[in-house]
Amino acid sequence: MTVPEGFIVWSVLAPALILFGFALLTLLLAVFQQDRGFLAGVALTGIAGAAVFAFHLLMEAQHGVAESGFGLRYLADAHASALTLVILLGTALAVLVGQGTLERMRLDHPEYFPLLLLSATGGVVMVSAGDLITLLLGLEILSLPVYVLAAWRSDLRQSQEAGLKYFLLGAFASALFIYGIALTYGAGGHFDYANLMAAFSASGFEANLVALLGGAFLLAGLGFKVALAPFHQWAPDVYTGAPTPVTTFMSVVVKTAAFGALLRIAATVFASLEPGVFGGLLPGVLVVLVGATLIVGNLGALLQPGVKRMLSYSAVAHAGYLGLAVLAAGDRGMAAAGFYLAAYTLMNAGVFAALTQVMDDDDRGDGIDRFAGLARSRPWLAAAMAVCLLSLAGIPPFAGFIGKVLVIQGAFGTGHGFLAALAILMSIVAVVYYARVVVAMYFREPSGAVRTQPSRSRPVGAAIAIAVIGTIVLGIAPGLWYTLLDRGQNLLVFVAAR
Amino acid sequence: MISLLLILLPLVTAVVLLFVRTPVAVRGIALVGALITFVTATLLPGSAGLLTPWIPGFGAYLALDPNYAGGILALVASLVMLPTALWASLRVEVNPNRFLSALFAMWGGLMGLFLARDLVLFYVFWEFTLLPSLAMLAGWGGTQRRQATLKYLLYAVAGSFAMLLSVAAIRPLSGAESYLFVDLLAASETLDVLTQTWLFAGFALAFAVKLPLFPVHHWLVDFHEQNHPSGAADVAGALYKVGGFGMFAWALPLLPEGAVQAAPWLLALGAFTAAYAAVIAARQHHLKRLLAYASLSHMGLVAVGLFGLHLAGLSGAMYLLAAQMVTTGGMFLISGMLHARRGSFDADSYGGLASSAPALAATTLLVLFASIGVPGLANFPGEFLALLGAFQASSAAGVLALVAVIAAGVYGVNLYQRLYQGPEPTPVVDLRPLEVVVLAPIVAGTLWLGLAPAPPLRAFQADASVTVRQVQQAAARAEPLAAFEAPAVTEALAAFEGAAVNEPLAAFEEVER
Amino acid sequence: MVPTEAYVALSGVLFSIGAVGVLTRRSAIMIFLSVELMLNAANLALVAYAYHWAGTGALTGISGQTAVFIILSVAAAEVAIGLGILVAIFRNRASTDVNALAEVRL
Amino acid sequence: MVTFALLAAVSVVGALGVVLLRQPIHAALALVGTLLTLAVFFVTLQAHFLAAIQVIVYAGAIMVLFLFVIMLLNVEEQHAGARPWLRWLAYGVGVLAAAGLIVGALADPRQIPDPALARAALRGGNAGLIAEVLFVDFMLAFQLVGVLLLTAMVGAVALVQRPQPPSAGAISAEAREAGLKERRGRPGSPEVVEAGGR
Repeated sequence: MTVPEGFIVWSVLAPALILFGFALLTLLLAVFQQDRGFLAGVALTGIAGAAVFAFHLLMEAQHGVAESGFGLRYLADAHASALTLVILLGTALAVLVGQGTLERMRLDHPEYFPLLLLSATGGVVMVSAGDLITLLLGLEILSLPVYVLAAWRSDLRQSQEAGLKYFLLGAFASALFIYGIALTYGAGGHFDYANLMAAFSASGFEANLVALLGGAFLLAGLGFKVALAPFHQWAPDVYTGAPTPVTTFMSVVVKTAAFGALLRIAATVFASLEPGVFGGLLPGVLVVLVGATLIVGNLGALLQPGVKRMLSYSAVAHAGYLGLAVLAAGDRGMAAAGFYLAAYTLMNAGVFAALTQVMDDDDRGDGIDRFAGLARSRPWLAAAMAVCLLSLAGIPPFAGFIGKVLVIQGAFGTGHGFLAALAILMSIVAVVYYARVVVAMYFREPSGAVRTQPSRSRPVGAAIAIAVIGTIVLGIAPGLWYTLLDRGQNLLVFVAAR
Repeated sequence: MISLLLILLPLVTAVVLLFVRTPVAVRGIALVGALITFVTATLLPGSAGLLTPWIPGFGAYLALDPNYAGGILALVASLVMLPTALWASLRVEVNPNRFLSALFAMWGGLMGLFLARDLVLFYVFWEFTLLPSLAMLAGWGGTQRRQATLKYLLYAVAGSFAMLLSVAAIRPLSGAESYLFVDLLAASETLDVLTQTWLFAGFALAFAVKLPLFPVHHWLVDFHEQNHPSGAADVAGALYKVGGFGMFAWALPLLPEGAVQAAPWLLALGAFTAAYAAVIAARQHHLKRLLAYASLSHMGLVAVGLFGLHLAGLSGAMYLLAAQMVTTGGMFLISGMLHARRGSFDADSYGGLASSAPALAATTLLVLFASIGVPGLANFPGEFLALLGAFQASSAAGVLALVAVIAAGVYGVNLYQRLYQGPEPTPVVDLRPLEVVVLAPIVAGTLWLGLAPAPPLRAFQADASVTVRQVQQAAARAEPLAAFEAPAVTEALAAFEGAAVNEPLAAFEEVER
Repeated sequence: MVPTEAYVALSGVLFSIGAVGVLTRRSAIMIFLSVELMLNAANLALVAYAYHWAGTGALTGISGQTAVFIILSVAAAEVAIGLGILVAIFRNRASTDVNALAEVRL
Repeated sequence: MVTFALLAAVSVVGALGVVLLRQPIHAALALVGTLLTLAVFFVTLQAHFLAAIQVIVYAGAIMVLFLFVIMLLNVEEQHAGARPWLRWLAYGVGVLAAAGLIVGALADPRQIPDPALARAALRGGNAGLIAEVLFVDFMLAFQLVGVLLLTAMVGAVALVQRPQPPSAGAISAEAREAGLKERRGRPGSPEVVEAGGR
């Protein structure tokens, strides 16, 4: 038994390999070199290197040369490369935020950087996976470091509880996911998407119920990761309990990776299921989940007194908007979601990065009082925060607005007008809770009881600047990014169907 | 290219102003920016538009057309913005650079709003313009500004998001090639009555908030009362009453069947708004509140003109919109000048200013008379045509709207008397040279729109005829929904069929003579 | 010969019992044990389906078994991290405190 | 068939033990029982290699680790009094899920596989056959397992090999030494405690 020729394609693995290599490098360097700045620099170099290759792959995909390797088990098409770039962006922002805040928060463990890079490697594998086993392994590589990071603060009970809770529910989600893999394999006899598609669309395919159950379990497993209601309950506690730099990473990179995988599965394997007796069941379930997520996330955020907790619920709410894109995954949903994820990564990482500057040194104190009068004491920080919040609320000319239009248009295109209307209704609710922070920053007088001098950190400032500029640029010239996603669309289906 | 420049120039000025601190530099940059922008705006008529892909694949274009009705509105708005920017640079003391920056951002946003011929682009400018107006209110408003800002924000956002839903839905549902007006227009026939009505409702909600119309106008009064006493922000706010333009440019032509269903209701609301606001305005003592209600009353007339779905009314509504930009804007500037003299907006604390400030009194009289629709001045042609359209649609609505016009005369004259006649407590300074410079464009605009209405009117009419054609086809094509009966519109159409296209204009020119 | 469906049904029962355990048990380690039960149920289903596909003549029968092999290592990695978190919490607190923290309400 | 039913009953009882037994040690042992019956099933399903792995790695190594941690932490389940509705909801969900999965499995309309064919194809699920699949089709996955195990190792080490909690972590050795000396010199002085705390 020999490996077939052309089976191993190293070039498609380049971004993941570079990330992994730099993870090992930072790990080794951390032994000798305690200088955080140096380690962060090495990590950023690795991310940049991986980004160069991912960008190259994305450009190739634009010209119709979507690469794949290992017998379609690893895909480097437009979807994969673009989301790889988004993951790298989120990781880079988290590296910067961590570099700027961990020392202040006395969390200065050098393992932060290798763990982030390892996790990002898992994320890259997830969005590029062409079969369920690869996807599972990516999911685990992504998750394990995040469990550790969430429990990072050994002195804060909240953080340890967050880590433990995240781990337990993550393991539960993995179990659901693995059972989904088993059932899908039972229905289709394969693990890779291409063969599953062929099996599911073959005439005479009868195992609809098993396949549907498999799809439902896969959806539930990934639904946990992206915090779709009713699998969202861990999210507010964990996002709030974890150290804020880690929350920055978790809320954007984990979501991007899991949605990337979910979109691909929805667009390929389960799009090929024949309607049959139970047809429409899977999308129907997703519709209910998305609707519930929109309601729970937005109303939940409305009721939170603390800003970090409010943002945690808002992260849940955004899973709902992205869920709309999954419903339209076969259509233009993948491109829409690719844009939304990029915008979301920028604005959400920006807002959490700004939050670290307002919270105090033991990573506590996110009451709205802290934001009172921020516009006067730190006008640029307040403006950056305001831009990110407005973008999250979906107000033009920021990137979040374009993302919202794209997913809502997709929802209409696939006949989910009601859900789109719900999304808009909930957006109005969202404006209220985002505006509360803006109002505090710009109208309220700083109250004497709380410290009003937020910290300043150069790396965090850089992260915020990147996030804000990106949010504005993507809002004004969305074509820069959306075109790359949209033009790669045909290739994606082509790759999966080949 | 000119159109793009017209949007970018104020925006660039806005960004530059953010980084400038010294008062002289701020004033200089604001003046230069405003002048260049205005000159660019004068080059607008007849210039070439712009059409390049913006989000390829999504079907959104950077499409700007200066030769549409919006081009004229952009020109008029620039004419009003020029003195406003100048006035603001003189009168705003706290962080003038940021205030001016917001003002210029608003200028750019408005230009985009008027010129955009792509629905997504239009929406982006629509919402973008909200931000600087919020910032001006929030940063430089009066003591109750927090409440006023929140109210404004919630009304605006609720309306806008309803429109967003319609914007996002219209292309996938109609199967249009792109979000360009022409493509949407071509594809809109494929939408059935029910879909059109729902989509129209989404647009109507947003436009009703910004028009504004009766039940959703509450933000307006607080907005004006709380804004900076210079009145500059109010002028920008008056220019931002673009709901009528949105109706004219987008909702009515694209969704004629929905328009036919909804028009009678909106017509009634518009007439009621006009009368109600005029009556309330007559009872106000706070100068800015009075102006706010007066402006609301004018907007009711705009609505009346629009929802008559009649050629004369439609073009008259647009004309009134343009004219009230000048007159309402001018009145807000004058209120700022009065406040600079007496430090109060209470109309009763003034009186007899005419003797010590005759030039100010004369200017006020001119602008105020224009505002209440005296023939020969700016508002009259628009009001006349809007009323004409209203009468042809429904005589009840017409009568109600007429009440508003009459009430306007009452409160207008009354206001002048309270401010300028009677005993004078203490003399005030007459117009300073700089103030003359500020008011000159307003006076010029008032006279221009009052004396030479035909060219802009013809332009508006050309665009309105598209809507009228659409509405006619829709009415011919579809039975009205059982739930909605539209006798007024059927009547209006019957009346329209009898009237030649140029007849209202001819009638109007006769009155002029 | 017992049909593979029976094995799958059994695995479904085991899986559901495990899921109930996750939802009802309150101590972290018990939740984790229930998750292990769920993983094993999935493995049983995979092995049963591997048999099924091999029996229908498809070439991919054995890959189901290979997947079980990989899932075993996934479980091992999870155990390493999970028990690591528990021990880390234990190290930072007095031993009597662990119960309070290890009780996680879902 | 009888053997299957018997073993299935044993495995279900073991699973119920995991969920219902109060003592974590008992629950863990019940899980070991279930794992062993699963190993028997693996044998009947022509997966001999996996059966061996199941006994050696799972029931052996992993469960021993569990037992070790249970003993180390001396975990005792305190009975959950709160939220009975959640308990009943969970039972309901469990019963529904089980019913759904049983129906899903049994309603599978496909033909029952040919045992002879299966036996021939799986060849007892021997290590060689699994290796062939593992190192060709699953080669990428195999490499990723390596990454995963390394990640787990780094994570576990990072968790456990941590500097002591921050009350001490932020203070340099000298500063602490100095602070202690001072404190010894002037016991209970608040300023000194402050200085030491920085």
